[in-house]
Amino acid sequence: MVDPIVSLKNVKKYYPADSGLFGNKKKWIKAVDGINMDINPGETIGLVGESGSGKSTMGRVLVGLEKPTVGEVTFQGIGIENYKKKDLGKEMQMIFQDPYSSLNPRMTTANIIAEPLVLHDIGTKKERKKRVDELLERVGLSSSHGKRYPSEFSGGQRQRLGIARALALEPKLIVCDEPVSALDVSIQAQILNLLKDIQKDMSLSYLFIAHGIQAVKYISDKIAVMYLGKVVEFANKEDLFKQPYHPYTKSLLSAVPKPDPELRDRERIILKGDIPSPANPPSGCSFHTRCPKVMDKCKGSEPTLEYVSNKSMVSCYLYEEVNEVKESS
Amino acid sequence: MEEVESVIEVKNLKAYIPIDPRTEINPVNDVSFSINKGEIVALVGESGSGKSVTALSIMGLNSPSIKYHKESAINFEGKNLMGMGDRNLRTIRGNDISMIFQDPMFSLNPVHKIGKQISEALILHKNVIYKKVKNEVYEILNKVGVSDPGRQMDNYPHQLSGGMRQRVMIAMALICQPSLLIADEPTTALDVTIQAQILDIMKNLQKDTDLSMLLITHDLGVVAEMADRILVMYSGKVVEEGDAYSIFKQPLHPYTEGLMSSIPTLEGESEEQLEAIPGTVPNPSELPKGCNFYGRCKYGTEKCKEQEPILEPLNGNRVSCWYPLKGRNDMSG
Amino acid sequence: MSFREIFKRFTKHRVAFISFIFLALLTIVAIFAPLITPYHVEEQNYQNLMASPSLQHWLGTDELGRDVLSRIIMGARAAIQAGLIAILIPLFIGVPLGIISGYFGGIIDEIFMRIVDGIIAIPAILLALGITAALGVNLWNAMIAIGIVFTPQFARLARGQTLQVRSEPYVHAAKISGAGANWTMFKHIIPNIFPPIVVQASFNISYAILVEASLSFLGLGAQSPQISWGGMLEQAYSLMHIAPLLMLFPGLAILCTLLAGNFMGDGLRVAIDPRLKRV
Amino acid sequence: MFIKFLIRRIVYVLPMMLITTFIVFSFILLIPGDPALAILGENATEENLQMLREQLGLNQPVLIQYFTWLADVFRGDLGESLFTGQAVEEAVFSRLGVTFQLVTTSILIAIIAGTILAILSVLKPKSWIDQFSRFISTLGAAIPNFWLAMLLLAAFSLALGWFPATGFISITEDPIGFLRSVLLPAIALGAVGMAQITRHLRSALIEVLEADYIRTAYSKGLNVRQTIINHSLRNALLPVVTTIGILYGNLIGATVVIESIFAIPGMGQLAVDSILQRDFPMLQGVVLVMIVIIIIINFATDIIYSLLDPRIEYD
Amino acid sequence: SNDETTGSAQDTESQKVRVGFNANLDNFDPVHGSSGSDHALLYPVYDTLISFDEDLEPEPGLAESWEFTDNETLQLNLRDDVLFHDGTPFNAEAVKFNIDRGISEESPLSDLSSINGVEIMDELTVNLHLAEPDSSLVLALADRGGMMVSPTALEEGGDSYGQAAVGAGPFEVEEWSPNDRIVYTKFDGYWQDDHPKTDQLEVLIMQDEITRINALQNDEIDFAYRLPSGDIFSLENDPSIDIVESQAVPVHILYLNTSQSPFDNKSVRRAIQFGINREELSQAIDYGQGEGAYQPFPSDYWVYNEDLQDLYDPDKARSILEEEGLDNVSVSIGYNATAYYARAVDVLRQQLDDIGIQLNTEAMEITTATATYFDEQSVPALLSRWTGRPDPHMTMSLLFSEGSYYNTGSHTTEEINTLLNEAAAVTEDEDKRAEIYGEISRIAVEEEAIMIPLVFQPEVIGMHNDVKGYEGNLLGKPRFDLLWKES
Ligand SMILES: Nc1ncnc2c1ncn2[C@@H]1O[C@H](COP(=O)(O)OP(=O)(O)OP(=O)(O)O)[C@@H](O)[C@H]1O
Ligand SMILES: Nc1ncnc2c1ncn2[C@@H]1O[C@H](COP(=O)(O)OP(=O)(O)OP(=O)(O)O)[C@@H](O)[C@H]1O
Ligand SMILES: [Mg+2]
Ligand SMILES: [Mg+2]
Repeated sequence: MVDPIVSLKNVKKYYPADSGLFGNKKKWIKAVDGINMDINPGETIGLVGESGSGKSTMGRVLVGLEKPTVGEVTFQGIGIENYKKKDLGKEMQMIFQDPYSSLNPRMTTANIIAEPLVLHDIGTKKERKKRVDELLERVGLSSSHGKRYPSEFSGGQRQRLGIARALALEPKLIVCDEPVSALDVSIQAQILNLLKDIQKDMSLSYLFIAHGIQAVKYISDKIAVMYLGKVVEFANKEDLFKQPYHPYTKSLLSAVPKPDPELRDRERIILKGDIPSPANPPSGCSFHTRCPKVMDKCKGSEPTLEYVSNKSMVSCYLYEEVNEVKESS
Repeated sequence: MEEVESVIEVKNLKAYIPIDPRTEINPVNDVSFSINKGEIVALVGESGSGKSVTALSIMGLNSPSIKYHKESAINFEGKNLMGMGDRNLRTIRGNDISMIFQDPMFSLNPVHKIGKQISEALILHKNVIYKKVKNEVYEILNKVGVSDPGRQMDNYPHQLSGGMRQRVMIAMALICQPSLLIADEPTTALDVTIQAQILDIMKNLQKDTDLSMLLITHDLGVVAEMADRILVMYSGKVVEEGDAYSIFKQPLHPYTEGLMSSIPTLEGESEEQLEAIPGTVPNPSELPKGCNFYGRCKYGTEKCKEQEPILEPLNGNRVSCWYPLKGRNDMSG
Repeated sequence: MSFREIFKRFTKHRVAFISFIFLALLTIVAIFAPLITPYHVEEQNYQNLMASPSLQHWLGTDELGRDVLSRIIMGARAAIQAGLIAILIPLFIGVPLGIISGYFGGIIDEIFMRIVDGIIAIPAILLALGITAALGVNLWNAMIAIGIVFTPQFARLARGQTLQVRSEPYVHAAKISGAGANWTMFKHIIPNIFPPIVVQASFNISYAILVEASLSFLGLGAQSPQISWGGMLEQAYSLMHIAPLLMLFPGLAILCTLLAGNFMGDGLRVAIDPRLKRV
Repeated sequence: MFIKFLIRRIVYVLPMMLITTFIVFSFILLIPGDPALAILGENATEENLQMLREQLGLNQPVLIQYFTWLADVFRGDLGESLFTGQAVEEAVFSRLGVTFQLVTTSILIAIIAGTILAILSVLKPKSWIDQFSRFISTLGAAIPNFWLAMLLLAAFSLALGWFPATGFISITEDPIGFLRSVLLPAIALGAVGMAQITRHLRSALIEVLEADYIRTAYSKGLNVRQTIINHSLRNALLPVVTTIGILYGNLIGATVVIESIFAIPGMGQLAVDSILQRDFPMLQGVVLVMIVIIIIINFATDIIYSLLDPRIEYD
Repeated sequence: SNDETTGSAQDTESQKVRVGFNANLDNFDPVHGSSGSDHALLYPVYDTLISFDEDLEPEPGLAESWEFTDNETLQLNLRDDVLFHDGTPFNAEAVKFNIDRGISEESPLSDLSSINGVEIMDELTVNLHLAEPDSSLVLALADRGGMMVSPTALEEGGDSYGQAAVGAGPFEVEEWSPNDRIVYTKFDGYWQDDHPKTDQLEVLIMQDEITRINALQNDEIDFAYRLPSGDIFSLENDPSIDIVESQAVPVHILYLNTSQSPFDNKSVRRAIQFGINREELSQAIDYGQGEGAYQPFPSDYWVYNEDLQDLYDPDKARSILEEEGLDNVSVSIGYNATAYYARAVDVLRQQLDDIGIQLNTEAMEITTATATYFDEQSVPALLSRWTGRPDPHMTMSLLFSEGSYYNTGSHTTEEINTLLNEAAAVTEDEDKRAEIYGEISRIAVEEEAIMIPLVFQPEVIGMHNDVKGYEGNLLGKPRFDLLWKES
């Protein structure tokens, strides 16, 4: 068993929602509320969940853009707060959702891509230029693109530039925050293929965030399903799709429209109601307000993330007995 | 085959934006189709392919910078909407044809209560006052699955969730019992589980009222769930048209095929590589001479480069390709 | 968007570009004023007081028989100087303070913004008046006063813009790669908050000219022998019943300059903000 | 909720007021020219000066002076004029009414004219009326208010005699006389406001008219007029409301020049006189009251804002 | 209540005269005011012990007659049956109270400093005992020091007396809004039966001269005091307006600090004295309406020295400088930043440039100007106005005696000193006084150039032609109580 390159230990990130009358903070948005997770070298973890469930926040905490309110993120066993900001950048990078605002509009693409190299004092000017050209070619652009400004590129091309920048320092982990959501279907596939290729070449780890589950399925090894700041199910991709356990996961999978008209009359789980606000999450299991299988117990206290089978971890009282049985046997 | 009544018929719709006296951009280029009573027709295609412009042409709501070539015609209940003045068009808008838009967040006026907004079309077209129509508003909200409609009517849009807002949009569009509903990407901004709720509601309402619907989306999954018939658009043109079942079984146009294979499916083992369509949509101001898809098409030939294909019937569907896939498969097989 | 592109877009905006040319010419005229004026600005002629426009004196003569055209040309100097200097102070003091305050936030930002709020609450012309009263009455001090008046506005603008840019993903990307405060500020924040500040500055240049004119009109701005349009108007006002024409040309000079300045500002804004294309 | 909102506003505003008044206070002391000297004039012997300074409390450290003043303010006592001995609050309030009426009138003129121009302009973009209103608004922003005042005065009151050239009549005394006396100065003062409101409202309207919900409104069958009135104006007024708050402050400042041209006994004149005379308590009082007014106006605009925009809540 | 009176003013017999005036009044306490310009606002309320006529000759006031019983005693015989506004009788007691107050330690007044004590002879007679002979005392009693305030009111008012005004003058103050307006109403108990002729007097403070013209033209005031000289031309054509132009003692001068460089050098001062063309200056700034000043007194005044008529001699100025080897002289002056002085400065700069003196000017607002020149003495010269005094002796000694506030460098000569003392003792013989003051003027201006007199600006009064009763005076401090309107 390899050591994880990154682990999150009970990570929480709360944002103040209301600064109160005299600055006494009263309400908190629990964007991320107690997450434990390991990411192994070369592995891709997909993170899905509804909008506002805390996916991006988790990504930002992971790369050190934000300090967790509670808990710890360790990189190769050492807490990231012990790294110099700069050194951390060599290990972890991020690709952003919006291909428009993630590139400085006043820098040439060559400068954008070279920026991490300059910041880390890598190579001479000439060497850096060579490296930039290589990177441009690696992501499917040509070195002549280097002189242009981001505004002269299409969304898909910009996303490639973002990838090239993230690759510049040859990091070990890249957090991809919905890198394809803003793109057209046909372009999405190009980018997903590119990411997958690169991973193969460079044995990278990805934390791949998306709220469309298809893309996640295509690229991930393991998938974490988030709901209101918590991971409610975590499993290998195959296992998750073969046997989803959490009612939320089930409904999520069943809600995804199938591109086959023959299937349109299948049974689907259609949830009632909306996702509650993270500033005011329900008591107990946060899914209980929408859960088709809600029990009294769910409203009282929170279930914890436990293994149900050998492979899948679920946070749901429906499987408590399974666990108990397992434990007792 | 029994004679079906068509609700709307779009004929040779060609929109242009003059750039300078000699050049123009055609966001929609010679598009023809019709929608039958009680039918859901889906319009799919990449961003910028002209879906919204087509829809807004029917409503007469394109920005004034967009003009139409004179052969364009949109026939609705025996009248040509294209030639109709704005005054007459207004009596149809919201009353006989209504529309819902992509982003429910921005499509509702933030400063008015939703009850007022829903009733507005009714008040306008039926010449009544708000008090009189409160009941109808209540009913329609109930129908689109809004819980506690009485209270929600007095709320402002910002107090509602995204899904609720889209329900309100639907209620607003349907309050005058139109015969045609145009839905421009009604669920793109929503989460999957909410999308499922909304699609479900739309489908049920459509069945109940025998509504005709033009559903615009770029999500083939949604198309497969909803549509009776599909129109595939690519850079301003319809490249393929046909009934949903046959298109999904056997797409005729390479672009349609490409679209289908670029979505990762949830079923089965995951592929090693997605079949992406290489390249990007051509810039509308510098379209190639021949087929617009030439250059991204893996089957492209010299002929495709030189000559523009036209939309021709094939196996009951229509396709605009020199080498439709069906034909190809037939030949090879 | 590159600066070249902005300039290209700007030149397409016809009125703005013409205004720009006008202001550029005005600046050149101001620089070479002593060489250009048809008469010496101090040349007095008591035989020809407050004369109407004529072939000799295109815009007539003033209360001491001096050539009005020459004095208006010379007055452009004070105007341009006032505009430029008054803008340099906020640019070099207000903007950096705003950037630092916005970038680092926290308690310093709190205190700083309260002070800015406080100063902004004092009506601008009163503040300028007080400052000139404190520093002494002349053009230079008036310009400093106007500069001080503008400083909190620019600090606030710079701060707001910094807050916005600071949370752009591209700044996050740089931070992840190890960019420190200096790097972020110079490579990312300053270039991106620069355009709105330039736009604001171009409007404020005209506003500075206006405030300078107001102060001079109140007798607290430029002073003889320094010629300023506001000062000319002060004289003209005191002679409004005997020589009403005197108040026409200096007023028009201010008006045209301000119009040009505002048109240019509009053009710049449109050029910089692609969303405003159709406005 | 509202009470809490109010308290929070006050908590926010209080330090700002302290800072502002302290700035003004210390600033005043930087202004050369000893008020004691100004009062005594040629009789200023060293002894007399010393005595007077002591009497006026001018020889104490700034901070002590400031806090003494502040304590008095909390007791509702703004001090006395160094020259006339008049109670500052009395002087200021007698003039406040004048300035308030003047500025409010000019703001109203600006709002009405600006709104009409902006609506006309967006109704028919690029038409002559649009061009005209844009030109007027640019012109309004570029025309020096004192020059405009001079021109208006020369034309409408001296040449044509339609309006009085000097003085002010309170609205409570004689509404017609008030209108006649206030119109020219209010226009001179309000031109820039009109320009700003036209500009802001116009661009806000254009922006709003591009919003998705306008398309929704059209899709219901509303015509342009209905759409603008029911769906755009209120939304577009939102940013303008904030402009008006700021504008009010600017116009209060601008009265300094306009009041002197039209010989209107308002706060602007009082402010200038007290700066020039070094009547520090008076100046301090004027500035304090101006700031309080500006704060109140901003507060009012906030409330109007929250009435117009249901998204704003008091907490 | 206010609009009732204004409203009824039109339709009943009661009459109101509206005056536009240029200066603010700080304080109604005559002893505490400092400005030279607020007398006109005090006169309607306060009668003075002694009055003066157009030519500044003393006239009976509250004192029916007076007499120097010896060189050091001035006896005043008071008018009978005079009441203050509050009913307090005016008598010797009241005079003593007022004079004592004027000469007390705390009093900032300096005109009465020669008085040692006041002796009540009987109910209506007082003797003023002097420390030294003082020929200026009579007219000093026509100034602030002679304004009689009700002792009762003073005792009641204490420190805050200046807010109210209780005198024995023809009007009572009905409303005072500082820096805006003063409304006076007729005092029914005034000792003179046919005075005043108007029921109400409203003085609007309009510091800006243009607004005074505007208001006059638009019939918002009936009477405008002190209009810009040039506007004589513009108002001449208006048939409803009368213009009265007169001479007065206030004079624009260049104060020089004779203890500071370069004005410690007499040659520089004299060069300037001879280098300035007053006629041209007056032409330029007053459009030929005023009078060039070569001494502190205007030509209509009895102390005018006929021999000091024209000092302009640029050649002489140049040669003075040349003799001393003074080239590249540059002098700095401060001036009050008004349009009028700005014009003057432009002319002076040209003229001095002509004789080889470079003039640097520094504009200041009025308070700064006074403070920096007189008190801080940080500018060596000031272009400003001498507001004039009722008696020439006051002017002479304030401007030229050693240690006087207005003689900033305190430069004087033995001769001037002697002459001043001599003149102080001459209480009766006017010709003799005129001769002495003429000589002092000559020495101080021509020889020593202690200050540079520039121009007498004309006193221009504009009024609607139904306004009657105006009498100008050389002091330039008009008596508004005389005005009335012909119906
Ligand atoms: N800087 C912040 N300050 C306050 N609240 C924040 C901040 N960032 C995120 N939040 C809140 O935290 C919650 C989680 O946000 P996050 O962006 O992580 O969600 P997400 O799962 O990435 O959603 P999406 O799919 O829409 O990107 C949201 O309710 C959001 O409003
Ligand atoms: N008002 C307009 N002015 C100029 N160009 C326009 C205008 N409206 C649309 N276009 C252009 O017309 C083309 C078609 O646009 P349309 O909005 O119909 O695309 P779409 O298929 O709806 O795309 P999306 O999926 O992004 O909504 C695009 O190239 C677009 O840039
Ligand atoms: Mg996110
Ligand atoms: Mg669209």
